[in-house]
Amino acid sequence: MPDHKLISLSDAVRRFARDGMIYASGAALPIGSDAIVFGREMVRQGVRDLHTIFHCNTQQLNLLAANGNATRAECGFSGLEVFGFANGLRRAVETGTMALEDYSNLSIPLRYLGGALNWPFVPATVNIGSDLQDRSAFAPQENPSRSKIAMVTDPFTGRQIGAFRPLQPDVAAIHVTFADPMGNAIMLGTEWSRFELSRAAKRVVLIADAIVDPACIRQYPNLVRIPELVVEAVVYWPFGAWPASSPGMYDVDEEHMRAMNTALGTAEGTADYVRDYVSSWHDIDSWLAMIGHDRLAKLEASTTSFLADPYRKWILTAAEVAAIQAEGGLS
Amino acid sequence: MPDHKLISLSDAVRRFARDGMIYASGAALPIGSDAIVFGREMVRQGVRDLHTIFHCNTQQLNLLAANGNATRAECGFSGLEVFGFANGLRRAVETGTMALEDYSNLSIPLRYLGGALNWPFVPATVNIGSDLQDRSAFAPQENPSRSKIAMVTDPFTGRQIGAFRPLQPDVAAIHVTFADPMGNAIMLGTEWSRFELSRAAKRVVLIADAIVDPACIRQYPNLVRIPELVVEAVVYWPFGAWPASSPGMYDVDEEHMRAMNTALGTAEGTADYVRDYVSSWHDIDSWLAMIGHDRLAKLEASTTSFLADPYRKWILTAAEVAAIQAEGGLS
Amino acid sequence: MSAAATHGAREPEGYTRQEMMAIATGREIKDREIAIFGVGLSMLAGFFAQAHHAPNVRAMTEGGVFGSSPVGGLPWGIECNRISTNATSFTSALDALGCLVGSGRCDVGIIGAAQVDKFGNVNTTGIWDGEIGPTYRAPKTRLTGAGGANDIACGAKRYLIMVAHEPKRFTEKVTYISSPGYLEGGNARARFGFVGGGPSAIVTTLGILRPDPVSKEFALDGWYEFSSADEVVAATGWPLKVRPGAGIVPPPTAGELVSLRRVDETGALRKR
Amino acid sequence: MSAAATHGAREPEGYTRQEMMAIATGREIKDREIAIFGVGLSMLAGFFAQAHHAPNVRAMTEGGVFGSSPVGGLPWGIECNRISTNATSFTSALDALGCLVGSGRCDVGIIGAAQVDKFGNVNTTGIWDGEIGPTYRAPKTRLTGAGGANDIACGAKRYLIMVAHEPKRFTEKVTYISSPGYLEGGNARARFGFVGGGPSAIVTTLGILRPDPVSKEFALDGWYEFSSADEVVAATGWPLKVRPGAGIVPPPTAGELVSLRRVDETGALRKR
Repeated sequence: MPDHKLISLSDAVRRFARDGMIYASGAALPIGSDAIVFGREMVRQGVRDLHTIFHCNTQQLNLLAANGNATRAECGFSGLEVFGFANGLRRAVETGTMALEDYSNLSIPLRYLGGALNWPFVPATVNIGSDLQDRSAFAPQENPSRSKIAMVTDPFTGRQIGAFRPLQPDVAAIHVTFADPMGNAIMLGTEWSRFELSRAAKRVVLIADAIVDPACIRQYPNLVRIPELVVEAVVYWPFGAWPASSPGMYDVDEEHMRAMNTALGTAEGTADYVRDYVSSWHDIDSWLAMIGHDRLAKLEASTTSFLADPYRKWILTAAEVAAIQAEGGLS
Repeated sequence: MPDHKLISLSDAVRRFARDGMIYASGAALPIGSDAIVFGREMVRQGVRDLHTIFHCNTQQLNLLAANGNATRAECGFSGLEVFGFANGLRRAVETGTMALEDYSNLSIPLRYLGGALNWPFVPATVNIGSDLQDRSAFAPQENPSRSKIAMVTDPFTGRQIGAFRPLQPDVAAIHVTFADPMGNAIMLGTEWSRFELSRAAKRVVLIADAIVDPACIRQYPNLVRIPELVVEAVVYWPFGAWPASSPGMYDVDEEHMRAMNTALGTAEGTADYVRDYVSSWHDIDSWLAMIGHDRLAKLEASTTSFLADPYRKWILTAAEVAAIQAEGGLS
Repeated sequence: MSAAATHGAREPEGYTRQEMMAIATGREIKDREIAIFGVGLSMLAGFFAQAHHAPNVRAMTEGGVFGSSPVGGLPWGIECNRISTNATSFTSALDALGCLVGSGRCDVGIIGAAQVDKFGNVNTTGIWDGEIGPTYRAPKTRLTGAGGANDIACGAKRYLIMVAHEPKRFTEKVTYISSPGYLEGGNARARFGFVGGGPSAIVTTLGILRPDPVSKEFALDGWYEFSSADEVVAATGWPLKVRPGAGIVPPPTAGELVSLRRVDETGALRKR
Repeated sequence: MSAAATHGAREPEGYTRQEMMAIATGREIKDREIAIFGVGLSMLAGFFAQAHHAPNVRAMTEGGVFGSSPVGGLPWGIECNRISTNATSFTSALDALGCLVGSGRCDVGIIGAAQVDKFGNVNTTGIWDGEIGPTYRAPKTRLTGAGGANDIACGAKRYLIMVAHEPKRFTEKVTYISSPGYLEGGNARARFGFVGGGPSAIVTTLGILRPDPVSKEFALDGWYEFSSADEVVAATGWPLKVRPGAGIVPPPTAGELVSLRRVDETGALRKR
């Protein structure tokens, strides 16, 4: 066992990402806690043919779809909330480069739960009776489809209900607010489905806004909803969810949300976006410089900042994190 | 909607307890976070014929069984861990005054989860293939029983697995470390199954070691695993889990655990116990005096105390709680 | 959603059509109810109700944000910082949409629609050229998918549909059912054992539609002071019946507008 | 559990039978494994392994206490303060026993037994006078029930059974199966699709039993320096086979005893 699990972003993608893998992320609603920087790095490294699971679409999936890295997706919601339709996803779906299988915002976490518990199926009292059940983008000939959401008979009453297929993604990149170097993690704001996903996925990589001293973890064990036991690696990456928000740490970057979504609407715009915001940095410092320090300061001035206050004294500096990362670690 | 949900212990039992109800509690392992003071009050008020659900037996069920208040129980574990067999429960089961239906420590929370989600059944990959499935104290003629844990066919593979009956108890008394006057609650230590139970039960009464200012709740919303939305009433009762422990607040009272369990082994001992420890106090002050202030101080000197430190500044004094409780509240 | 103007309707004075729709929706929410709001318009309608006549409504989001009201304007999203600033509890989607909505515990939800049909079935998934056909194919225009609306439609005791009133949105039969209303009408929901009761109203920029108690077909129950029964019928893609007793929905009171605009801090509903 | 002395065995010198059992159990646990320990003896055996040769064992309790080691002596219970003092995470039983054990993710568990039979089935529920019969009836002596042991028995990749070696505890067929071993032997577990592999060893106060790879009947694999094959066979309620290559289990090393006693701060295992 390593004495820490800190790893660079590029190493994390090199180590865990494979062409064709089932990749889960965006483990938050469209606007928050998007582990998108892992997706940016997958674009940089040219990971292909991803079968993605996004509880909700985020800018990460929007980018992976727009750039052609994802050929399949399963989602509960595929917009960008008040930022409108996700243009990259939309273009990929409408042109047929990505098949999108539709679920709902409850069925995806239930399927993660079923994967976490290793059940063969999960009872479904929602999604049945609608085209979420009857139509399948992955099995388009089935009409009505029953391989996507089957029916099962309640043995106690004889009543018919639905049955979901559990999810056990190959890799999940999960954004968290704080992690210690071993991978014990604290999330601020709704968990959305990050708890269930952290148990369902075969391998979990954390993308942490800040690394904290283990003393923080031992002071707040009830906040540690993801223990190191289920974590393979920890990537320290400040503003890793940008342009999404991270409650307690930074607000959503409204301007970039819109500009990015506009860019992803076309192949040319996507190429420009990749050039300017995916390929243009090589480490944390150049990443932060790309966003711009004035903008970072503005985004950090969040009304939610007080939520992070109890933990700030344990946050390690970038230099301290780098020093730990340089020694030992994953073999 | 009331402006607070604080209520006295005796009012809580009067308002929510009914003869014959399905009552869930002991929502922690045998040694910790036992909402036993609610059970003591039910004994005082002579609530009868309880159908109890205790994830694990605790001294509360041990008392309710010994004193004849519970005629049915469903448990995952029915001992007292290192304090041995539960003598009151044992006597009630062996003499036939209480029917005990056996499950496991996973199947009870799964059944709560199924109740919380309002599923007709819950997939079972444990308990099947053993006498937990084949034998039923509630349907003793069935051999093998299939009304307790049925079999169901996975529609995707044709494989047979089990099916649990979900639980939706009429009333749950749940011990928590902190609650605000509206019933937003923080638990320190393992939740055991208190989260699932709080959603499964039709009515939830909190037994809180301390009442905190709502500002504490808004500082730590990720710790508030039981929001007021699912809570009917809040009982402020310091050392409400005694002689069990409450992590962060007090240790287990080893001496009383043993003495109590010895007493509950006989009808006479139980009568003496009820006289001395159930009927002998009439309010919080006389309750604390009964335990003894030296003993309280010793129990409070827990190595876990640091876990409660971040929240102490928001703890309301008994006088402050009484002042809130005296005004408004549940109609 | 300003396309209603193309039907030649008058614009109201002193408030917008969108504000009328939000207020009419909010009026459907009663005090002390457990309620779930989506992002955008439905959240404004819900928090308007809380600010105006339902102070003890117990609202949550799909992500399990409890006890919160938006700070600094309309949230950008359900998990947005504007709604995370003053929450009393953060849990999860499984908790909010599962334990509290899918379970049947939630009293009322509000959802939106790209298309809605006469039985209140909602399409938010895509627009196809014609029927999908026996083999599923991607839509010509991909929309947002179901989100939590399907779960609300299956589980909430009742729910409200908010939608701009345009003929293309009000169709005899939606191409794709993202969230079930009354399906083919009558008792059709019973086939699936849904614990939820179905849509109780469709509140639009022109009026309010409610279901027939037996057939479950939606009919016109009210129009606004700036619209009319004829206008609503003309803007509806199926032969819309008018319920006995249908009439004008009271315009916003001054108090309602004050409350709404306090919630709609950034004026999202005032843009025409 | 001192009844083993009644079989006339020698007492070991410098350590107790219980200590030998805990050490022999702990030796079965490998470094880096995900492990779940019950309270009492099994927790001591597990934390001994961590203290001695498996420093990176990833231990959790049934209640979802992670990253902890006991402080101030043997915990009174799984949720006990002695194990809550230095935890890194507190979650729930559903998480620990469900997501991590029932799922098949946990490498090894340790459970106890009141009765165990030749296929490793465990009874911790009750002692009846004779068979239960076709109609269920309460036991003459009620025990603790299954607890998390059934879940470990179904889900853990393998598990260890720790039990005092007395004839009444080692029976041809247990009266009640609280936690499934190999059921009727052979492939019987496959009928129920258990993800877990079943019991890999029964470690007792007199020796170690392991299952035949095909029949799954437990046979003697080793005895201690203070016991013998004959003694183990005599203390077993079924005709116990002796495996080829069976022999003496190495006695505790000085290092093992130091580690064990550091964990067993209150000397629970030193009481004879």
